[in-house]
Amino acid sequence: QDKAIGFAIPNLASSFWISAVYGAEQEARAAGVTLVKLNAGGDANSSQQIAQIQDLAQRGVAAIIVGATNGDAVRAVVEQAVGRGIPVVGISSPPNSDRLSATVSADHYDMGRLQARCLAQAIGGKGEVAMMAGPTGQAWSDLRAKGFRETLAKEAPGVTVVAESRLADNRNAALTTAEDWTQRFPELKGVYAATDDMAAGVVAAMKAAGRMPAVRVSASNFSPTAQQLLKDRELACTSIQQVVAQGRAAFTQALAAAAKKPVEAKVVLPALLVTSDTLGEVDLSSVVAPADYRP
Amino acid sequence: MTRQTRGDPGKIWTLEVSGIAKNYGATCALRNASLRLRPGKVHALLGENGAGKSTLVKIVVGAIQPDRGRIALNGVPTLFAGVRQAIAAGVIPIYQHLSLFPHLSVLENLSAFAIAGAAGLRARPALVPRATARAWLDAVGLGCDLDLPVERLSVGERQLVEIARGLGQRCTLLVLDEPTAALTHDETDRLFGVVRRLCAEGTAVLFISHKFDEIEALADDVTVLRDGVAVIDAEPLASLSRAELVRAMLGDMVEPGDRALPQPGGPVLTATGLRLGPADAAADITVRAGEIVGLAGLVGSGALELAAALAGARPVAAGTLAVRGEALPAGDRVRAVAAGVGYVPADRHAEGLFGPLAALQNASSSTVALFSRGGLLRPGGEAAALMPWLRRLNLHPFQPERPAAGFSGGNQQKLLLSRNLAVPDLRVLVVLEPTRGVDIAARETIHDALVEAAGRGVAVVVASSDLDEVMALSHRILVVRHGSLDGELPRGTGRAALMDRLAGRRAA
Amino acid sequence: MMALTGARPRRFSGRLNPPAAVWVVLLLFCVFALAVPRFASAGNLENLLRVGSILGIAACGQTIVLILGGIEFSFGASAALASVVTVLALPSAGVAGGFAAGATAVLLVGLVNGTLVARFSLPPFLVTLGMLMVAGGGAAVLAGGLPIDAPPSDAFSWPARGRVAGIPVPILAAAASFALLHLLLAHTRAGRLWYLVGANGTAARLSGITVWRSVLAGYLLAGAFCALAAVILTSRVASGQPGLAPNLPFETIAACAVGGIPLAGGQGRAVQTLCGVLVIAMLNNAVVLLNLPVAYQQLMIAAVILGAVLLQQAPRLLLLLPVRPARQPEEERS
Amino acid sequence: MSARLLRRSADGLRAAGSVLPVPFRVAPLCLILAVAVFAATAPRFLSLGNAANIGAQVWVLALLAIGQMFVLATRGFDISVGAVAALSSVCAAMACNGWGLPGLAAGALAGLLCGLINGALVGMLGLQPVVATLGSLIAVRGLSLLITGDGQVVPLDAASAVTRLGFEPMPVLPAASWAALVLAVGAALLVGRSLAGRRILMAGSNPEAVALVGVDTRRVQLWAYGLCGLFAGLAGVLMTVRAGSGLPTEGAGMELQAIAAAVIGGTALSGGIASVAAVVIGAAFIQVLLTGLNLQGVSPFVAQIAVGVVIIASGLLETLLRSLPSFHSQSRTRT
Ligand SMILES: Nc1ncnc2c1ncn2[C@@H]1O[C@H](COP(=O)(O)OP(=O)(O)OP(=O)(O)O)[C@@H](O)[C@H]1O
Ligand SMILES: Nc1ncnc2c1ncn2[C@@H]1O[C@H](COP(=O)(O)OP(=O)(O)OP(=O)(O)O)[C@@H](O)[C@H]1O
Ligand SMILES: [Mg+2]
Ligand SMILES: [Mg+2]
Repeated sequence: QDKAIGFAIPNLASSFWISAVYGAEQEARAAGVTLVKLNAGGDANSSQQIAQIQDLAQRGVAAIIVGATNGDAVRAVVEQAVGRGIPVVGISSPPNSDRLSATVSADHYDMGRLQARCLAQAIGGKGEVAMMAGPTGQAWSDLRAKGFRETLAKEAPGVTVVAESRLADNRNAALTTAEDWTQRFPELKGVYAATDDMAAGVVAAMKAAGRMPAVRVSASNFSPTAQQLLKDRELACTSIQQVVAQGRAAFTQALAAAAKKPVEAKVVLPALLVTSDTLGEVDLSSVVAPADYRP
Repeated sequence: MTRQTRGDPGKIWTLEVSGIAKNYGATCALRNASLRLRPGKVHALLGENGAGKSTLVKIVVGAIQPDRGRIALNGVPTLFAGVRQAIAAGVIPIYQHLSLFPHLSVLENLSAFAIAGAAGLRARPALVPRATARAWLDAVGLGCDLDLPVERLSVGERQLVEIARGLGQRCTLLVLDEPTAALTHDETDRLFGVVRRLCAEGTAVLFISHKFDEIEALADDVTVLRDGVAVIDAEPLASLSRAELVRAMLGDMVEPGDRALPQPGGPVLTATGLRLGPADAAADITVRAGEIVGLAGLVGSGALELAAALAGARPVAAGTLAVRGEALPAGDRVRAVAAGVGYVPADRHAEGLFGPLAALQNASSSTVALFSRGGLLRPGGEAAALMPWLRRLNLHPFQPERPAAGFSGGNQQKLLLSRNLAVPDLRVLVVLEPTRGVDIAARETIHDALVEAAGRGVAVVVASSDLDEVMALSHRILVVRHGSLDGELPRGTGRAALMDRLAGRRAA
Repeated sequence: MMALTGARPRRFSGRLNPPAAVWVVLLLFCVFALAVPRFASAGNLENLLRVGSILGIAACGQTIVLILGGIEFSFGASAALASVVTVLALPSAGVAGGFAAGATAVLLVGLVNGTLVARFSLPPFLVTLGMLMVAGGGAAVLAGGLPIDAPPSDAFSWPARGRVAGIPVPILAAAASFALLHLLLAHTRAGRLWYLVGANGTAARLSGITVWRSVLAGYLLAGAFCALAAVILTSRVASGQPGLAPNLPFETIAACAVGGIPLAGGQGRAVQTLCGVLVIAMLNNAVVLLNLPVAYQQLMIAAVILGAVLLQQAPRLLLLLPVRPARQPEEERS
Repeated sequence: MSARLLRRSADGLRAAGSVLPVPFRVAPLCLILAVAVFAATAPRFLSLGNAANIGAQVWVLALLAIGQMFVLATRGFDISVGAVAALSSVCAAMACNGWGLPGLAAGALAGLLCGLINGALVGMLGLQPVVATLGSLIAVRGLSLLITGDGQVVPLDAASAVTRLGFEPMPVLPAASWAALVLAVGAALLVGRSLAGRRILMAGSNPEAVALVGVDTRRVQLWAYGLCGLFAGLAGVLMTVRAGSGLPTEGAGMELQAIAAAVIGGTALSGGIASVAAVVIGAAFIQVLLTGLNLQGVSPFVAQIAVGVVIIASGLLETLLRSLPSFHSQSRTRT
């Protein structure tokens, strides 16, 4: 009756994690279980997340779902919790431990790969592109960027990466940098953006500089911003995950592990590519939380 | 050089300073200063405000470095790289501006030199033993709690702590920069007693003061600085008349005139039932137009506080103020200024000066409204309103655009005074320690300005620890003891009678 | 020598002297123009100024607060709050109404800051740090933690993208802000009172100045400058962003410091802030154009900021070199 | 039960209040209030396990705040502590991988070095603290990225051995927390009982006078910032111990929390007074508040607002305590 499951979230100011929480919360409500959500408040707050996982363990939750700020950093505390008999399920950026009951993963590398294919095609297989690659040291941004770069090298050798910016996920900063790029790279053909919010900044800068149809922009994630940009055909494509479905799956696995029932050790939900043309075909309910959802 | 030929070549001076120059940017503080101190003698260093005395002192004790010049201590060429070395060598400074640490206890402040001087990464702070500290305080007659933070002490008490700290050190040369500025007569006498005792033990003393009585009472030799040059160089004091000294300092004689005070008119400032603290007795004070009322009291008597309360600069426990019958909330300086009550605080640096701002802007701070229209400053209005006052008070150097922090103490005091005198409908002027640390020329200028203000019909209140000043300026003197009034003395009361009353001794 | 009365006094020499930071600006411009590809192109300079304008406007506010002896950390958070409020108010209040609502939010933060500092004598540091969290949290609560997009419209994007007589609106706004700041500081009573209060609050009170009113006005005006910056920022990102400009307070403080304004209060001129802003804006632009890896970008930014400040102190530092006893002129003995 | 608790804590506070200087009363008061509120609303809050938990968690913030306190006491401040902690964490991890457990000390060393550089910039070159430490904040972040291949965490080879120090209760608290406690006691001795501490307080209490009595201001500042860096470095080591890896991008925003904790702990922004115990309690208070609200299911954004409000409220509380009659009874002494 008084069963609770913990969810350690790296950053609730992100559409990705809000959607994941939404999925988990849907399931929790259906199962009549309390979901205790702790937010580390940013990917650079591992210390805070370590303390929060400790708190969850101390509180005696039945299981913990962990989206790690950094997989290595939370490993010790996660294993500590597992040692106390609390099963841990990793989601999206799982703790780097082999003692997890299950992982529900999104394939960030694949998201980068999908973007690379789409962007290369959009600019006709050759020309200069720049990368708005997101913060350094975060698994999600590093993997997406790696997927993008390696796929380009392999599949579209005519495309050259002329600049890579590693700013925090912030529209204003992306906008400023992209404006500077319009001055620096008159031949720019495409821009990779690690998130849809940064993509919105890039699109705004390119539009203001009158470079818009000439420069194509690709993105990841599927917030209302991205949907609107696709609708307006200002985004070549966005690579997305079925985040809500991941949240649901993570909760289901955690509940099963808490009840010592069999779990599916590795749930992988593939990344999808959405373009303006395929926008209508996406099953939103497994991808993104409704716009009015507040975690 | 003539300087070398004078004096006894075989003699070892405790301190021998020659050819010192020091510039602060464009300001030349010292040009060619020299100083020769005999062991066991008190050497007075005279000079008008800004002559460079404090600068010379700071160079001697290593607090600042000269641009040029030589210093020898007991015949050995020495240039201290810092105060710490000076202390170690027995050169002990007592500064003009308090160098205490307000948050720290009296004991810790007394130990400041020891803390500074202790070597290495010692675990324990080098605190002076409590008994020793007590003895040091006893020597200057201060009986306060050793663990009290210094911020809880009055200005006079702080000065005593500073002096006690210096006197407690083992010293071959004691440097006193205007130590008596905040002291009463009794305290000054006690200080002089200690100084004489040290001299008897062979300590040389460098003594700076603007008060000739004190100099004549204490000093053996004298050096006079003018514009950074020694114009009288280590002459025996006895060989010089006061007039000669003043001429050397200022280039001209100043008549310490017996001023005619104006005839008082009707009452302007009335204070009824004024209580500083809930335990203090109530005071009723009336000051009339053109009248100068002196408030006199020993350190800690509450004379300064009472005066501040009259200006609305200090909250009170009870009582009302009125200017020309118009009630004024106590402790509200804004309303008081609007009602024409001027105020010159005792602590120039903490409560008066806007250090980084220009002298002119300091002078105009109470009258900004006058030269602004619709919120805009009228170009030239400020200068037109204030420049005459700065001239009248003889600001020196006359550089109204220079930051106030760069002026000497006397001239800073003139800025504070001009701030108030410029208020057009000034009705009351409350001045605390009008001439603390001010040279005699400036002192006369300031006194003249106060009498002149009274002549304009301003009701003037002067609270000062300098009894001569109070006696010279006031129509009548209110005696303050224990935070409240304890009688009134008419003009012309002798100093001895005044002293007795301050100490609570009534004539039989 | 001046005539005794009436005559116009010599202008304060300090006022006319260009601040040392001017030389830093010129030096940096020359270096970048030579070393950074496309830096000196007209398009890039316009770009740089347009982005720098926002920093400049906010820095005007920071200047006032610094002169008052305070410090403002809440600028970034209140700009974020403004952007969220603006976008939320947009559907019901229209574009102008939305901006007004956003600006009001910033002014409100300024009012709270000012009241707490002025009336309750709390340290500005503490107050604005607290308000940084309150306003930032408020923005996130209102927006649910996520950016909310504003419906695109020309009117909405005018503050950031519009032009008047061919000049971008943000640049005009910044020019107007600096002019206003200069006017306030050099020629108004309010400005003079800020200097007095900042230099010595006790002395100001004893001079009959209503200190709290001056402080409150200062923080409110600082809020007004920040509000203007927030409007342009909101228009620029065309959305409500709970994490809009987290570095704004630090950049404004850095700009003032690079311009040579001491944080002790009572000092500072508009032209100094302008110089500091130009330095930071050029720097931010150059590191992107140089296309350096982020680690080197940060090292370069740090080096230039510290270098710019040190360069201005060079004369003072040289003067302070200790005089060695060995340098005593020996000829005086003769 | 909580009413009795409140009453008892109020008594204790009154007793403590008579010995503690006013600014140092705020943090304990805040902490007691927060604990009382959470105890009343969350049944399991007042458990030994939870207390031990908080006792283990508070130290990263507490060490940063202690470091900050040294600098605040000289009227400076250091906004680079978060970045320095991150760099130190990386250095500790790399050195530990190279030289085993003693290598962790490299983190403290790196912190000390950064602090000394700050101290040199402020003390020797006369830069304003905000500027100097803002510059080093940016530079140190850059350096962290540089040595870690753009911000990759540095996993410890001996992660399990090291993290055991961070989590396994020795008695009650893990070894790392005991170590931090010892460091805090050391800091308290340094402030209250040592020459260096006294000189730091003197420099903050009256910066003009301190050189006049023979203290070398520049050296005092050098050491104050050095100590600040050292403690930031130690916080970084602690982070490494608890995370089992070096965290190059960690700690954005920590500097503000550290300053908040130091200020709630009564460190005067105008210099001259400081108490390590109060600062640690201030840090514990912030940690309890964040954790408590989070566990109550309060939205993290609302929790952020709450922390902001509390920071301001602590300032108001100090003003209130100051205005109590007991403080003023001695304010005017007479001879
Ligand atoms: N740090 C400084 N910077 C600039 N000018 C200074 C500085 N210190 C002293 N001066 C200037 O040097 C001159 C000599 O000052 P000094 O304090 O030595 O005079 P003084 O003889 O002690 O005066 P007083 O009788 O007022 O104490 C003054 O004009 C003063 O303004
Ligand atoms: N760094 C500085 N820059 C400018 N002016 C300074 C500086 N340091 C001191 N001054 C000013 O120069 C003057 C000389 O300094 P000093 O400490 O010798 O005091 P003083 O002239 O003896 O003062 P006073 O006579 O108040 O009582 C003082 O008025 C002081 O405020
Ligand atoms: Mg002097
Ligand atoms: Mg002087």
